[in-house]
Amino acid sequence: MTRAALRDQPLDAGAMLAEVSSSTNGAAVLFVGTVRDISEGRAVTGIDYTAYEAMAVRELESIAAEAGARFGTEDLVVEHRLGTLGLGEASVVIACAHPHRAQAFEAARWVIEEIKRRVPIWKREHYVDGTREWVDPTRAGMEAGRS
Amino acid sequence: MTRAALRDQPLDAGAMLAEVSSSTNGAAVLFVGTVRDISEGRAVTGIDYTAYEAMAVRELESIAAEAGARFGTEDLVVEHRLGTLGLGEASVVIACAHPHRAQAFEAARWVIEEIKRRVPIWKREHYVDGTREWVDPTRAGMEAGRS
Amino acid sequence: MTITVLLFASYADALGRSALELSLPQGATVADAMAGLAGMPGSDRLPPSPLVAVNERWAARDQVLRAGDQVAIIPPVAGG
Amino acid sequence: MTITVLLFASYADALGRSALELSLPQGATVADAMAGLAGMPGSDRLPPSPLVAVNERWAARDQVLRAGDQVAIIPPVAGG
Repeated sequence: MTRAALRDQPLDAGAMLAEVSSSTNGAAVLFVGTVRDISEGRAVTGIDYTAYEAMAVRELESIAAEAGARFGTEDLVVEHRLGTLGLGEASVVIACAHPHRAQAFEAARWVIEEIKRRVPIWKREHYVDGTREWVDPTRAGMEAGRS
Repeated sequence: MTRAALRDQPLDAGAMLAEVSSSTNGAAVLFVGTVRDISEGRAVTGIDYTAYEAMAVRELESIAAEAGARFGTEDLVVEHRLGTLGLGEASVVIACAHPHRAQAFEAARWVIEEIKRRVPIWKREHYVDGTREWVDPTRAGMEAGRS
Repeated sequence: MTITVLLFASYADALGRSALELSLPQGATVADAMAGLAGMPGSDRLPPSPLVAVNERWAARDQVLRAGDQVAIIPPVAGG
Repeated sequence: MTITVLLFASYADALGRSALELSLPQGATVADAMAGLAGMPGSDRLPPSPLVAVNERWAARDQVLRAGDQVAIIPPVAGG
């Protein structure tokens, strides 16, 4: 079974990797998105993540299930963090295992792209000058600076 | 600095992920290749990995350094296991972090393809019927069954 | 009929609240609900056609609403 | 001059050993070293043009050898 969750505590990438691993799979891919110290050239000190939680969970579950069907695996879990994160903390973790490596890579990649496209989660960056701003990826110039 | 190693003890994927992670990176990708219970339709119970060790280390280091230059990161480590592995054990782990996710995925994928192409490592599969056989990926029909 | 409007992130900041109720005539659509926000302070900081979800599912502007629906106005998403 | 030939995996099984020494004339190439194995028991189980490394680096068949070189005959690799 694929699985998805929102968490207000630190994500455990190792546990998620273990969760998808089994001897029927020859490959596992883990993706970890983390808070970076620079955004659009501005020094960042942290990020608040907030969500339309009920819908975000529903969308994450739907993405995980669709990825499983599309790439042929039940061994896919995704978790997204909410709350205030410091530099280097994981905001999202995707773990996917598959008998073959190509599909494991493609599934993990597809899931992160879909999350960025359609899960109602928002982030407010904290800058070193003390200001805070909601990130709008549709604004010109934003895309190049994002992970 | 990129880094590569051969190990005769279990690989520690979590430690390798931590090694490449930092707040200058927004994305980390971990690839884990594991011993699968089926190969070419035959039930497998384990695999012996052996290498031309001096050359294999040299090739792994060269692949890691080339990937770092090609995809723009110093945060890339790769380790390959040698010896006799049971089902589900990790034979290879690649950890790569990058400011941006596309390059982290592409670097990890490129490294595993290069390893399979040019590192002098061999594996002998153990089958449930007690026989053992060296795997020859150049033999027709082998590729479809590999991770 | 009465529907609930949910606001998030920058849109909640713009209108100074995260939820409000709207009275709309039977047969009103998502677009009508958006129009119902038009006079409120801060509503000029919302884009003309934001993304909308009804009852936790993405919805088009011409979707017809029913009493009790939750209409979420969704700022550009930034997860990951 | 004397060179060392290294054998691995299925090739070591084929010749029943993992290393041997060969005496070759000055100017001998990788191909000459391969020819020097031809009469040995099991050498018929090696392919006509296997991959070769000299002193831990991939080498072409026409590479000229020097005394003391390590010539590794490399079975199809299967790492990962």
